[in-house]
Amino acid sequence: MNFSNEELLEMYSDIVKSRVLGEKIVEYIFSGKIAGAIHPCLGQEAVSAGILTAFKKSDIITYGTETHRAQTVMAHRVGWKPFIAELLGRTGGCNDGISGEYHIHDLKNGQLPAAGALGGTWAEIAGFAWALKNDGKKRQIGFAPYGDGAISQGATYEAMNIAALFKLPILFFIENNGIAMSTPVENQSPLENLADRAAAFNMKGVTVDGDDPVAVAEAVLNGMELAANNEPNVVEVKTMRWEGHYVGDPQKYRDLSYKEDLDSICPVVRFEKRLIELGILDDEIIKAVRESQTKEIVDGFDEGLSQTIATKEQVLDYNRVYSNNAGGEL
Amino acid sequence: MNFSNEELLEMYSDIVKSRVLGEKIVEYIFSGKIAGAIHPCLGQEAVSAGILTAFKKSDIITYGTETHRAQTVMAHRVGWKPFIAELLGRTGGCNDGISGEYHIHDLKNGQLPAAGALGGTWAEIAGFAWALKNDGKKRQIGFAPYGDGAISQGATYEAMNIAALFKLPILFFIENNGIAMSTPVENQSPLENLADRAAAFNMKGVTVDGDDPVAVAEAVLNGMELAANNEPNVVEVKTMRWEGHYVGDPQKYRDLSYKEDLDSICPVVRFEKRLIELGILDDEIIKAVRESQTKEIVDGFDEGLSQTIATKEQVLDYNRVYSNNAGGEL
Amino acid sequence: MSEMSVMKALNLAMFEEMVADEKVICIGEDLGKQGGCWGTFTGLQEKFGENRVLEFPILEAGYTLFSVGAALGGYRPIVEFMFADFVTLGFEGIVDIAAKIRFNSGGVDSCPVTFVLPQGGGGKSGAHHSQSVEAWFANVPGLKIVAPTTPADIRAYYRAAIRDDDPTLFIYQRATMGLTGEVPDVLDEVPSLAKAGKIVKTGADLTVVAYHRALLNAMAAAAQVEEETGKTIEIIDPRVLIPFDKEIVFDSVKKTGRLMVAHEAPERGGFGAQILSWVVENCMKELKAAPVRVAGVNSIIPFGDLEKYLYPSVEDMKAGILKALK
Amino acid sequence: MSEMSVMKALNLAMFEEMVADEKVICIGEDLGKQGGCWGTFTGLQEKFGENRVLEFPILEAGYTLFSVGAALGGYRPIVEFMFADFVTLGFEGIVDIAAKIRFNSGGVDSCPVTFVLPQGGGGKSGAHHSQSVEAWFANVPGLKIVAPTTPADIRAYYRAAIRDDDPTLFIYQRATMGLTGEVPDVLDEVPSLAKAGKIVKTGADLTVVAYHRALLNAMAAAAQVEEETGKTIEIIDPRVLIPFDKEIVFDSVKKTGRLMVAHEAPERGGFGAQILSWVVENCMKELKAAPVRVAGVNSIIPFGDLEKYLYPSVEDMKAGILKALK
Ligand SMILES: Cc1ncc(C[n+]2csc(CCOP(=O)(O)OP(=O)(O)O)c2C)c(N)n1
Ligand SMILES: Cc1ncc(C[n+]2csc(CCOP(=O)(O)OP(=O)(O)O)c2C)c(N)n1
Ligand SMILES: [Mg+2]
Ligand SMILES: [Mg+2]
Repeated sequence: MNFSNEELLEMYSDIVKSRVLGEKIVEYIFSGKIAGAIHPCLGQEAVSAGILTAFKKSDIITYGTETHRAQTVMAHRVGWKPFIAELLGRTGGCNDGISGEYHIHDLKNGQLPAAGALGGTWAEIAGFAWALKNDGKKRQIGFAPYGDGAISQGATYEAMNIAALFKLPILFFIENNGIAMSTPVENQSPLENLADRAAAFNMKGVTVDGDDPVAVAEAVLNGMELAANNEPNVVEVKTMRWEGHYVGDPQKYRDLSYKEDLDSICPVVRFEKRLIELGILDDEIIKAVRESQTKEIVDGFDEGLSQTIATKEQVLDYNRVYSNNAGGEL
Repeated sequence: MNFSNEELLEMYSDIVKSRVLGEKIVEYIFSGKIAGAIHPCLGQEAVSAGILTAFKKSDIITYGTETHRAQTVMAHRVGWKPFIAELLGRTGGCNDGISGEYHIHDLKNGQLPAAGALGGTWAEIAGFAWALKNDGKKRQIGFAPYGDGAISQGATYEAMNIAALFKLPILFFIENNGIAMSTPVENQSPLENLADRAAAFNMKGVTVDGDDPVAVAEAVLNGMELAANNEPNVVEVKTMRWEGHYVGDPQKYRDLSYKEDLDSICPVVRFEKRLIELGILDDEIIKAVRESQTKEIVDGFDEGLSQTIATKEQVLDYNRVYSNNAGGEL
Repeated sequence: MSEMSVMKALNLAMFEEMVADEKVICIGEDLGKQGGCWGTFTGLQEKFGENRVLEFPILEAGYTLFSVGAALGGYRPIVEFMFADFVTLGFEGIVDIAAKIRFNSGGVDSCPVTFVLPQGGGGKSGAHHSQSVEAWFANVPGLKIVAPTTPADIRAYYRAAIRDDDPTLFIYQRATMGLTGEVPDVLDEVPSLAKAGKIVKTGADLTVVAYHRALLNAMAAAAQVEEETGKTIEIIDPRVLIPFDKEIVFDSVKKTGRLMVAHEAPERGGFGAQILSWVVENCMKELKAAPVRVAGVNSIIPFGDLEKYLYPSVEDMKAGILKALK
Repeated sequence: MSEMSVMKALNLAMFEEMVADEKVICIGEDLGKQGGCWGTFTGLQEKFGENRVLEFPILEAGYTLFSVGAALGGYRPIVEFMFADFVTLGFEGIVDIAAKIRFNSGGVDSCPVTFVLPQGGGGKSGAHHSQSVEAWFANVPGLKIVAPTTPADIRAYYRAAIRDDDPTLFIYQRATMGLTGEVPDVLDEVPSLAKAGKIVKTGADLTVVAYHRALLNAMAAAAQVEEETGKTIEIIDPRVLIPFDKEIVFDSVKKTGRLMVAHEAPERGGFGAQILSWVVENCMKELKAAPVRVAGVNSIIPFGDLEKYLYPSVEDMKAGILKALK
């Protein structure tokens, strides 16, 4: 384990932040303050914490999208306040609260456009990664994540093929939470480890425990390093979705007995135990981290909610649709 | 080698037939009697001969499309005269000379609709194979061939995924002639053997010498047997395209030095030598086979050319487009 | 008769057709235990089994093509795209393959697939989950496009679409999933897709042709205008866009001398232009004023409540009616 | 000025833009040693290298999406679909992704990709190699559609499309690849895509709006009718369909009082309906007779010479003109 105590504590802070964000999203949706069907990350916090740790530790710059459950990573990229405001549909959002969390997009901060339709972003990021390479930008890569369901789309294979042929600096990341909406991963792909697909493109692929933020961080760091050397590769992390597909999903399609003892499968609890064993964490720090993270997020929501909502004129702004006067009328 | 002398002789007859058909297509295109850009099979005759042998020897019934260079297999399915007439755009064609060779379609004879756009037919055949299985039709399978270029399309992976998940009776067949239009296979896929893609779907895949009709026939027979046991699988055959992508293609993109000694790479010559060594073939039979095959094909062309061309009324027949009166006007 | 929601009507139609014809199968994502993303498949897999309600991985292109193969194999697939927007991925299968099967087979083999497209706004889910797609397919011969609105019509025309031997897009408006209405307990006869237009309300001064949410909004606006002006407005729900019931519209316009066409899809390049053209080509002499279109803004759909600025409201319909009446 | 074919004009336009802007790149199949399936890329890879002319495997969906990523990375990709029909595979990338980039970025990031679509009949290659696709995209806000015909216009408007910062479909008619015409040696100014309509020929009795092969056929037919009737016909080539130059058409119709619209795509749901609608909505008073559309048959395209029955011929144009003049 190549992480200092400080790094481990920050990792802890990030896993808690993901947990709190997930809980708050659920809360704010139930209280009607967030529109649309948002996909909560509960149960998968170690994935985001691992990714964030890797991003912070490495000197490699990433440009990418995130899976729709990695809101913590989106927020890290575009800034917490602009992220939360976008989620709330407020003008302080990174796109004025008009595009929404589904379409988060902030190129200057490395956030490539998120898509509501699944399947296309891997190939899109491949194009961006090609541009990075062609511009001679060293140690800059494309980061292309998807869930276990999204990678069934044909274009994801096409993207891997392109990446392998053009030797693009890109890391394909599979967040395998075992389920896609209501469909278990066994009904999506006939593979034990989804990273094995990499072999079909002569690429390396690894599968690690996605509930261990350290394992995730290490795998992502390795993958980023390979990518930075123009060796596209695949990292799969295995985790578990606790909540429904969307907030409020009754999950009738699924055996919910795991809910009886969430602590036993909780990546936050597990990481806490490990850090306590290592002597890095104690109850006091646990409490303090939880409080500070909660405060930051609640403040963000409060600030977001205090902002205006875009006007009709802003929404129907011609310049938002076309770059010049040759577009035809809206 | 599990083939009787009679079978080997018939295989020989088929390889010659493919050669003659290829030559005649080139000839009739240059003399303006065939419209459209037809893709000649010259150099790849062993593939068609091997497939035909397998089809004839097995009791398994196949439903499939063919690659656009396997005209011999199409003709075998729909009948030689209807095939040639369709190629010539004559009313005796299997679709009245209206759909054309690009869209050959004759379900009762196992010929699933050929598509001009590459990429979709594997998944389409998977649906047909599902129907066969669901109907409890034993020893009936889908036969899904594509070239080394066409399999770059995303839907081909989707088809393999579907086949593996639903355990469909289907054989995916890759006719790898090393080139797609002007693009060498190395620029299509980063794999030495394209059959290795099968592993990404937990399927078996084999690669054999496509210039040896016996090897092709054996591989296809094995693959058909697996498929009939609901084990979808991939067979790749490696061959070489002699002519251009289409008849008349100057092939400026390619080193043409192989043309200096075609006999040394000719699958027909090679098979002849082998059969002569085995004592099955002699100059007399060679001559007789060539003559009878040429006659059959030339007669077919003559008969085709003696037929009428579809009228405007036939082409614009409402019933050709819609199944009932609820279609709107043509 | 019983009161029923659009959602229940969709479910009922599939249930009835699956009972009537064992070759009817369902294809799509999450159709099993979840009963489909919208609940419209509830109970079907339980009742008819996994071989009739096929739950697929997320590969719209693949299962669109698969459905054509299954159709050639004698089945009658219903293929759901979770959101109509995702039909972009099935475009090749529908446009290049399904639409051309019958023609290329020489009129021998039909392709009886029903592609189900829940479309339009109301869900507040932004640019990729709110589009209206009918015009993307309207220039593709070989396809039929069915677009009913009320629960009773949804039940009847969904069944008609499934029964029809040609590839058919069955498009309904997702926002009206909860709309309720009277639905006959038994459908005496599954209607033909031809001549499907229906005069929802008679009137003398203006003909309005509209479907889906635009129909509902136009009806509300018409009531207001009638109240305020004393004019009467005839409203026609085409229910099927291809084949379009031209005669019912021509007859109405010949009577009223005026036309308004409304839909939720963007105005430019929308199907309303086709309806307007047919009317002008055939009723020019009878037209007393320029026909009017009321449709969606030619822009991208934003997330959340803001989507309302994109779709034609009751007020927009009212303005359109008043303009058409001038 | 020099005499040049459409094919050469396409090549020249790309050459000029690649010289003018090193961020212009080409993406597609067989673009390298073969110079593209149609020879239009001849010499470009040799001159500009493999990093500017990227030869891709056969994966249209993938490279459509790739081009959007490259555009976000600062490049200006030209993406060729070998046949316009294959754009079915790029539909998601164009409609769901490219068209919405700018909007979802809050108007910050443009998506300057040019999708090149050689379309229509003439090649005799049947149902998957002969379609006209403009109407499939006309209801998708965020896209522009450019459709010039003559070599000089192709050169100028191809350059304009490449330069335009928004995603643009550049559609040309494959059958006219060999059409020749005078092309200026230097293009003084790359035109804007706005107000692109051009009066090809003035006249007083009828306005004809047509593009591509339909334009050529309409011109031939118009000459015959003028000869035979003594009437004069004004012919407008819109050159760009979105944004459409409405004013030039309205002005003409206000003068002539009559309209015919022609294209090769099927009539039902074609872009002609949109043009007709705009005219009727704006020039109703001036119209002396019902406008007329002349377009392709609403059917599937057969193989070989038989395709001629699908596309509007000079005779069809003549009949349309005479009808519009009635
Ligand atoms: C093209 C397309 N098809 C279907 C959907 C609907 N959909 C959204 S998320 C989802 C499941 C995705 O599963 P997975 O990739 O495993 O991600 P997870 O939700 O588990 O994080 C589906 C089917 C979509 N958004 N786009
Ligand atoms: C979707 C699509 N893209 C491109 C083409 C044009 N095209 C026809 S054949 C061909 C090459 C196919 O190569 P391969 O699969 O290796 O078959 P081969 O010609 O070598 O037999 C191409 C690019 C097409 N028909 N469809
Ligand atoms: Mg998942
Ligand atoms: Mg090949």
